[in-house]
Amino acid sequence: MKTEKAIYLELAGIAFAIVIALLCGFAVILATSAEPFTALSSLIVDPVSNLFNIGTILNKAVPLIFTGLSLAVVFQSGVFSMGAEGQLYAGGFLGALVAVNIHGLPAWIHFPLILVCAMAGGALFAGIAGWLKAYWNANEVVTTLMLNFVAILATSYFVNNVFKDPASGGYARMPYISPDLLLKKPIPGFPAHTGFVLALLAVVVVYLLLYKTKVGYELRLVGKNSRFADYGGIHTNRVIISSIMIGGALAGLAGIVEILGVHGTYKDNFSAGLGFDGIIIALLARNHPVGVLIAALFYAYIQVGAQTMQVGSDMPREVAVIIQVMLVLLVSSQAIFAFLKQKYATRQKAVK
Amino acid sequence: GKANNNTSPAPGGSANAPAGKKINAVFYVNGTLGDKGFFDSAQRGMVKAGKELGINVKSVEGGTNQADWAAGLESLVSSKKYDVVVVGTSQMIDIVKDIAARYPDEKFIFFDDVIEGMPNVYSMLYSQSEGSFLAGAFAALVTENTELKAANPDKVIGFVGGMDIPIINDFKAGYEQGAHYIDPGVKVVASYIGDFANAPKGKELALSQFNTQKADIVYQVAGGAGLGALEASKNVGKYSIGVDGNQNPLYPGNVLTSMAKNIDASVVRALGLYQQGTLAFGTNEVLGLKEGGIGLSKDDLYAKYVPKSIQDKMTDIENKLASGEIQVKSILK
Amino acid sequence: MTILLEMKDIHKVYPNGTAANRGVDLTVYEGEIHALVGENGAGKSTLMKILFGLEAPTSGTIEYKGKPVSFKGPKDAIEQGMGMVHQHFMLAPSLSVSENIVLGEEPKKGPLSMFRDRATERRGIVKLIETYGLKVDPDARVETIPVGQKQRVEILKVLYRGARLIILDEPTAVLTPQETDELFASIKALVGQGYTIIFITHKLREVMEISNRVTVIKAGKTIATLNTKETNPEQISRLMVGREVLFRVEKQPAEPKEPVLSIRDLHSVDDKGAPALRGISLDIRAGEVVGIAGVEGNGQTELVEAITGLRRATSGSIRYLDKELVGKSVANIRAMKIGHVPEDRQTTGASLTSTIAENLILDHYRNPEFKRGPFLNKKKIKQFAKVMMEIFDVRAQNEEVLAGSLSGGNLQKVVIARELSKNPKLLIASQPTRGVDIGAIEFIHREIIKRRDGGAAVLLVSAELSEVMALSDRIAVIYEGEIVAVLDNTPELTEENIGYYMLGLGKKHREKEGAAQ
Amino acid sequence: MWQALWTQIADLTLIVVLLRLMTPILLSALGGLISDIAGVINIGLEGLMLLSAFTSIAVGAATDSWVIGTIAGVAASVAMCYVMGFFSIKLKVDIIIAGFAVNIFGSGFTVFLMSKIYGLTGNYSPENLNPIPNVVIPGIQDIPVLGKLLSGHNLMVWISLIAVVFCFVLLYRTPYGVHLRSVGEAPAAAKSLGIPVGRVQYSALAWSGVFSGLAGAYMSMGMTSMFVKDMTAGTGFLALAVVLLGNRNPVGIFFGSLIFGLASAVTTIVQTTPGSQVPSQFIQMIPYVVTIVALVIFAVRKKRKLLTQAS
Ligand SMILES: Nc1ncnc2c1ncn2[C@@H]1O[C@H](COP(=O)(O)OP(=O)(O)OP(=O)(O)O)[C@@H](O)[C@H]1O
Ligand SMILES: Nc1ncnc2c1ncn2[C@@H]1O[C@H](COP(=O)(O)OP(=O)(O)OP(=O)(O)O)[C@@H](O)[C@H]1O
Ligand SMILES: [Mg+2]
Ligand SMILES: [Mg+2]
Repeated sequence: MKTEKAIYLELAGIAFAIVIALLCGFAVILATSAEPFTALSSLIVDPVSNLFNIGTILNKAVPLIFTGLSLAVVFQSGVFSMGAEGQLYAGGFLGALVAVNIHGLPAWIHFPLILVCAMAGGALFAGIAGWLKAYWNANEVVTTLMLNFVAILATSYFVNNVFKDPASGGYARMPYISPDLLLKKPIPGFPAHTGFVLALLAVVVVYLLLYKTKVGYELRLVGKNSRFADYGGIHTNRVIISSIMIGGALAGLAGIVEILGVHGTYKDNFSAGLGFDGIIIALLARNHPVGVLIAALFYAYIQVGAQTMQVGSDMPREVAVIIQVMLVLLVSSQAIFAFLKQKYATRQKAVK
Repeated sequence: GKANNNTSPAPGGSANAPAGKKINAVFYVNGTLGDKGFFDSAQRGMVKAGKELGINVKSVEGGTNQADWAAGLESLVSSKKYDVVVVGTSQMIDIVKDIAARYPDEKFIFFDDVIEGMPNVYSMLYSQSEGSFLAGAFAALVTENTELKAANPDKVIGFVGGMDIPIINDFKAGYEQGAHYIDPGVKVVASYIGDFANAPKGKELALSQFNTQKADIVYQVAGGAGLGALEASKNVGKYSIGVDGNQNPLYPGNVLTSMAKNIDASVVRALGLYQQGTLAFGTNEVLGLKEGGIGLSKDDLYAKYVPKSIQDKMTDIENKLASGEIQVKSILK
Repeated sequence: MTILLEMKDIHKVYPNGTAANRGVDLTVYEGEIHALVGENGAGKSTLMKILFGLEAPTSGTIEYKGKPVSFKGPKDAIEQGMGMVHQHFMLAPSLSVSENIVLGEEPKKGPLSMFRDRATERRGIVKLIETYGLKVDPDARVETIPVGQKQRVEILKVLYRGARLIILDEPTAVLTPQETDELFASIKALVGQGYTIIFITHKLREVMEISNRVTVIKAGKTIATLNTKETNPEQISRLMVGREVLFRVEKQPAEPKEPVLSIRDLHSVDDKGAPALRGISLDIRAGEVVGIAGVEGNGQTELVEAITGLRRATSGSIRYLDKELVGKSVANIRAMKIGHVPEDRQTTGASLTSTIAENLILDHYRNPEFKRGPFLNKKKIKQFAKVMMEIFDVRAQNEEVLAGSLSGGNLQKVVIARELSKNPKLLIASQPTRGVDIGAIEFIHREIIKRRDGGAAVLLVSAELSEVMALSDRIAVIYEGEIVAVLDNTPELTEENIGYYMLGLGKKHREKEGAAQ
Repeated sequence: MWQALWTQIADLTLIVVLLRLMTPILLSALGGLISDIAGVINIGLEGLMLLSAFTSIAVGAATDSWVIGTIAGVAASVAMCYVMGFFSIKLKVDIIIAGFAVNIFGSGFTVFLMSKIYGLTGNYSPENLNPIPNVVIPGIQDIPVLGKLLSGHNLMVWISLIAVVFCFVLLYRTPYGVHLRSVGEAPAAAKSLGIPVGRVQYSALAWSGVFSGLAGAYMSMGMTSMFVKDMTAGTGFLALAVVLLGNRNPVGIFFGSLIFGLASAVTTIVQTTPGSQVPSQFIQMIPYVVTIVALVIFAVRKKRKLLTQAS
């Protein structure tokens, strides 16, 4: 769809933004660090300097890819949901319940069943907001923000009181999930778990869904112009509900993959804002699945960078976070891209 | 008190501090510093150890995302830059077990819970239920006291927790046992804030306990949010009990005492033993009242504001706890 | 004649690389009405935006009142006494009429002139409305008033700021003939008072009627400036399009066959719940064009929406071939070979941020032919879009271009292409040529007649009485939600005849009797 | 439980608690409203409040003046808004991303400052702070019902109520308010009349900074006398919800905050009533569920009103 030139231009824009962001970050580092070069290299180089950190980046990117996809789907249908966080809890919870409490199934049935239940949990919970929007005209920003609290509190109650592993001590969790159901780390010495493969698969599936299927066509049309969709005979309410539910299913997957890949079981409060990070990822990616993959990797990279910088230099966590914010802001600056495009366009004209 | 082999050199764990070389110790915070209690206390210990023992110390904050912790800790361990890693909380048990098994040459000092059977891990548990028992007894004595002018005749005491989760409820259970030890008729009102940051809400809950439930004293176990509860006691001229560190000076005369976990002292002690090569890796200790792991903060302010009768009674109870005459049940394990 | 404005060799390249103006010259005399014409996308609006300071020219000079000017923004232009009525409404829908008019130049009062002086504001506006005879309720919220009044608000905005040079960018595109007449009367009155007008339109009749001189732009360049008196529509159109344009629709007499659509006693309500259709009965037969004539707002929109399933009928029946349409979903109805060109292509007829291909497959994406397994068949869709663009002469780089970047005429061709691509047995065309250039109008009219001759039934709704008369075989006049007359379109029928019924002065109805059978 | 609730309604404690709880939400929601009206919805309210909460108490303690402290807090928050405006208006960063960035920044930077200035990382409670005073009205104070209803509230409670009126006047009775609305709704139209769209949007963001600045100052110097890291704990997001719940106008927002505040006050009472069988997590849900229900009721009523208006 895009010409090769446009893609190069976009890449040049990203490179340009990153350079500026790094310059800004460097200024902050110079102002606050006694060893600016060490700090900078521990921010930029350390995250990719060894297999361990690279694996960590991949692992961190996995849930972000899922929540990013979740929100990309929802945003594409013109719904501004902030509910991935709650859906992630709901889905992760249901998936974990199935993982922990069903015994005797062969793993090749049990594992997909867990994923399906997590998706169902996320989707059904998301469906509440969808239903409220489609049939009760209730603004989705409000309902999803509120439902997040409901999901977090409700799952917290259940894991603390009903499904708690008696051996879990001060912080509640469910009993550990049997190791053959967990996501493996197939390469020795490389901490990345196979969730990344699932995430890549999800990117492909969502891409196909959005751009190659009837459902995706309807969904995007409703997002772009719902009056046109109505006119074309598309049931916009149904489409809105299904897009929110697809988003919920993806958020549920984010939760269960994080559980199966990192935590080993459902732990109270395990997400720490993955659903909100997903909003940033989706917006950075301009709601495109492939963009989500790149944005999530980028975001994970700078998060790991913030950590390695803290370890490898005298920078406190907060400064690392500030640099992280700068990077995100500048990379998402449309003006920089427009500026480059215009430069390019006028040069083309001058050449002619 | 149920300490086990805390002085004899460990049989399995070789406590080999590299002779002559400066020791590099790192504290991995599974959260962020600044709770003015738990992690900060450990951090104080690190700083103190750095100064007093002359070892290199560093702290790394892992942030509140649980998913980062395993990788965060492992990146420290695998860097081989540090001789010993200090890390704590029951949320880290499984992670530490896993990493300690894979890096058998690395040493771990673990605080605030028990890790058994790892030859390169030394762990310390503070008996928070014992400490909270003392707080409960203290609170019951305050509400029944006639010397303290703000104490009313109602036998009600308050508890403000961060979240309704087992670790907090363990404090609560100890608190209730202590109160009922003094007088089974004392009523304990418990409320939860929902997080550990929302100080205004902590204050509002405490105010409500004071004003409408007629509580005289509130015990807060809510990190930063709990500071709001302490302030509430000052605003209405009632009493409160701090937690984790000595919070008495925050509102002198209102915060009558604090249930302190002496994590700092225990960390310094452990690092000191490690330096001397005598730390018993592979073992664990429960640091209760007797071992100085926990206790009520008895500073000048305590002496000044707490009636003599209560002070005496508390000393009496502490002795009984230390001797094992009083047994506190923990809801954990 | 003194020269008021001179624009010389204006060039404009948009940031995306489109060269909209490539050397335009324009000279405007004081006190004249200067018409600016050209095909869709010729660069008229761009030129005016440059004049008004909304866009910066890439190169070129502007002299105003003998002095070179360069405006940094509209504020400068307004200060110099210019005013512009834009092609698309520039109104804030939830603000009131008077708030929109005074926006940016509100009368103030109170300490430090902090507050709005609503009394003065109101007085001023009432006076303005009286002076120029542009009737509109100053307190109404703009979103609640009809388009004609919105256009008046736009003109009032300009007058309120004391503009002497007024730019009108296609002001008549959305107006009914009556409203156009009223507007022209106001314009003439303004010129009488010494105002100067630049007037953009696609309707050469209007050019001839009102302008003193006319400048023709083609592909971003000035082709000619002519005195209106010394030219004629044929010459202008030849300059614009580069070939002869037929103004009369060539068609043979209709050969109507069996009825395709039979509407009986149809009732429905508008968006606010007020009755909009009060017992419509109408037959349309295969092979004929039935035009709906009527003053806008008499139920045309609701009638079309009721037939196409977008609006629920409260009672009555709509029979299409042997099926009942009332109660069916839009999707069902669209699947029955009913084509619908909606009146607003920007909001309803197209998705501007989707590609041309995506716009074209609206009816076909469910079709197994366009699928491959669970997926849409990209290749097939591409091929289909290419063919459609070819047949309907849609001018764009390729089928992946966003619909929103097409000119009005080309966008309308996309809509028509889509609706005709399913070979409709019934074609409902609402305002099919609104705002498109004469070349495109000719093309669209020819397509409609071609379908009729191919045996389709056509329902045409248009605010242009001349269009209705040019295309229709029978004309149904709608008044207050009722069909008050159905007239055969014989050569003897005049606009006055129809106008008589449009104003609700008489009734003459055939299908009523049919309904009674 | 019911009895406790009833006593507190009867002795007006509920109202007092309600006013305290709704003030920060009301103030920051008004800030969110103005930015939203101008088409630059500010998701960063949370971060702004934190920034102001810290700045105001730090300056307030240093100067021993709550007035200077509050002004400093508001100034810090407004300055942040200009930075946010630079990124979103000038550099065209998505306004939502910019807002999230402000939230992350506000949380991190306050802790950073605290550790640089005081060597503390979690919370800061100055020894002698002169907090924002309570307004005791001499004559009325002793009248039984009226006294408790009108006297003894924090000054900021009154300011927040005045702010509702202020916003109403600002939006509907000043030229600037009309500019704000036009810029949010039809920026092209505003631009075509020479209204500096960018500047108006900057100013709208600045207003959101003023109000969230006041809210932040109230949290650290009125509701409490301390700064605790992340002490806003989601208030900014609740405020955003209230903007929409209140149908994007000042009066609606007042009622929206009232509903939320009432639900929170009731929750507080229920939570401190011993012997409740309902688990704490479900009690904590009350305000959120009430908000959803209120939203649905409003939406349904609005729809019905639209229909009845016409016929
Ligand atoms: N903002 C813009 N950015 C890029 N290209 C533009 C922009 N506005 C107009 N164009 C392009 O500039 C060309 C001239 O457009 P312009 O609006 O001046 O045409 P016009 O003569 O007014 O047409 P119409 O009769 O349809 O109104 C078109 O090709 C159009 O696509
Ligand atoms: N940012 C843009 N990029 C590309 N093309 C644009 C842009 N903005 C406007 N255009 C195109 O410029 C041309 C002229 O725009 P304008 O706003 O005058 O509408 P139009 O489509 O010509 O209107 P009408 O339907 O009344 O003829 C159109 O083709 C429009 O789609
Ligand atoms: Mg134009
Ligand atoms: Mg046009």
